[in-house]
Amino acid sequence: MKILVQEAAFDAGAELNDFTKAQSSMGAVVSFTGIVRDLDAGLKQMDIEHYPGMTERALEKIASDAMGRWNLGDVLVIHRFGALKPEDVIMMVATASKHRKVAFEAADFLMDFLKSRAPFWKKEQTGAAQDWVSSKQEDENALTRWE
Amino acid sequence: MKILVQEAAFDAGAELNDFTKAQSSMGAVVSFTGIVRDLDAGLKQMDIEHYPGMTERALEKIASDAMGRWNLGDVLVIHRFGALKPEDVIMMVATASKHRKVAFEAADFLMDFLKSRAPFWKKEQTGAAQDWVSSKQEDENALTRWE
Amino acid sequence: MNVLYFAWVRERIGLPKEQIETSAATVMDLVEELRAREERYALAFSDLSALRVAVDQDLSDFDASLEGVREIAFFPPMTGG
Amino acid sequence: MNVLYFAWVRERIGLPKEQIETSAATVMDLVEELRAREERYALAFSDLSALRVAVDQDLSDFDASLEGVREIAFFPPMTGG
Repeated sequence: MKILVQEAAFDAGAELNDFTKAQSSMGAVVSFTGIVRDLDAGLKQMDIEHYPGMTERALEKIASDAMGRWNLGDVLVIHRFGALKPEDVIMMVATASKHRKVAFEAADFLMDFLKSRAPFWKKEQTGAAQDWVSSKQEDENALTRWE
Repeated sequence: MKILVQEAAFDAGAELNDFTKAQSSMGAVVSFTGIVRDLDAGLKQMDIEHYPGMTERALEKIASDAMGRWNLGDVLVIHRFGALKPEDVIMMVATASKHRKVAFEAADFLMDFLKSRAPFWKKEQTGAAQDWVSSKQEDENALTRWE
Repeated sequence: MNVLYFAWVRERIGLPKEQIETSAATVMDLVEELRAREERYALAFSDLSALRVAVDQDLSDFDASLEGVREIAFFPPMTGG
Repeated sequence: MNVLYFAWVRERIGLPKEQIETSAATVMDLVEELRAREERYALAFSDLSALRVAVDQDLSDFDASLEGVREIAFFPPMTGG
């Protein structure tokens, strides 16, 4: 399990390669990469606030829950905070398993919990306006799939 | 849509980065990487045979079907043929979408069809023995999810 | 007790963190105390359905006990990923 | 007509490709013709449930017509990915 919470940019491709190379008996690797999406109004900056300490705890719990629930070779979670620009990579997760279904399901699970159970908050700056990104009811509802 | 059928090794991380960089309005990228799994008996080599011409047609159809079914920014499919060693990367797919659920679902769809509708055949060499990998009924069944 | 605020809760209250001496028994008791203090607290805590609370860095409920608790944090629903 | 064989079908028949002059109307007719030819064909085509067929590079059925067809391929179920 590798979990990183950092301000610095990271190379998602290099992380995927490292993660993949560390596998020998796992045939399937799934990754999810989240990117700062540009907005119609023109996004100047996305600020990501987090709760140092709790963030690491929450991510470790989510990753451990995934490892306990499925037979996974490994789990990777990287999430940035601070000031990001459009097209910057915000975060990534990766899962490795013997079976593709399991790798997909576990990555999907990680993302669902990361979305609404890890203490990150996004604020979008478009010109003069600044708005905190609202949580979506569908993201909260998504968690019920895993009960 | 980028579809490559090739004997040469490829850099999955670099491909993921290129694919991700090309997105600006899509916030979610999902990738699947298939790796040659080592076997208990010790895998010496995996030979992947394919049907040149039909392979490209089949992959293009699968990728187009995914693009038609979901709102995707792009789709990437790379599949190798020839002689591979344990831990070699066999293939990858990637999908980009505004929404993570769509990116996951489309990648899952691509993998299900690639598994049983693209003309590739795997043969495993373990010491003296050589065996064609059998198709699994569960892989055929998986396709019914998308009907 | 350390009380932390994040995102728009932090902005409304105007500070990220403060030390509070309290004898509140539950999170809700502490919220009532804060609400009574000043307008900016009343505003920040006006709609609890829009708020989440973490007790010693674990997501918790407003009826949770504060016994032995060292750190409590208030924030809007999370938007990671 | 070009007839192609892949994987263990190719190995049993002993060649990857051959040109066949046939008046077979359907894939099944062609299979019967090949079965009657030699033991190795009879063996390769003994269990059709273990075989797949592509007609002009599209996955097809054993009752498909061969009219105007230039290429036909026989192989086991695919194992890509």
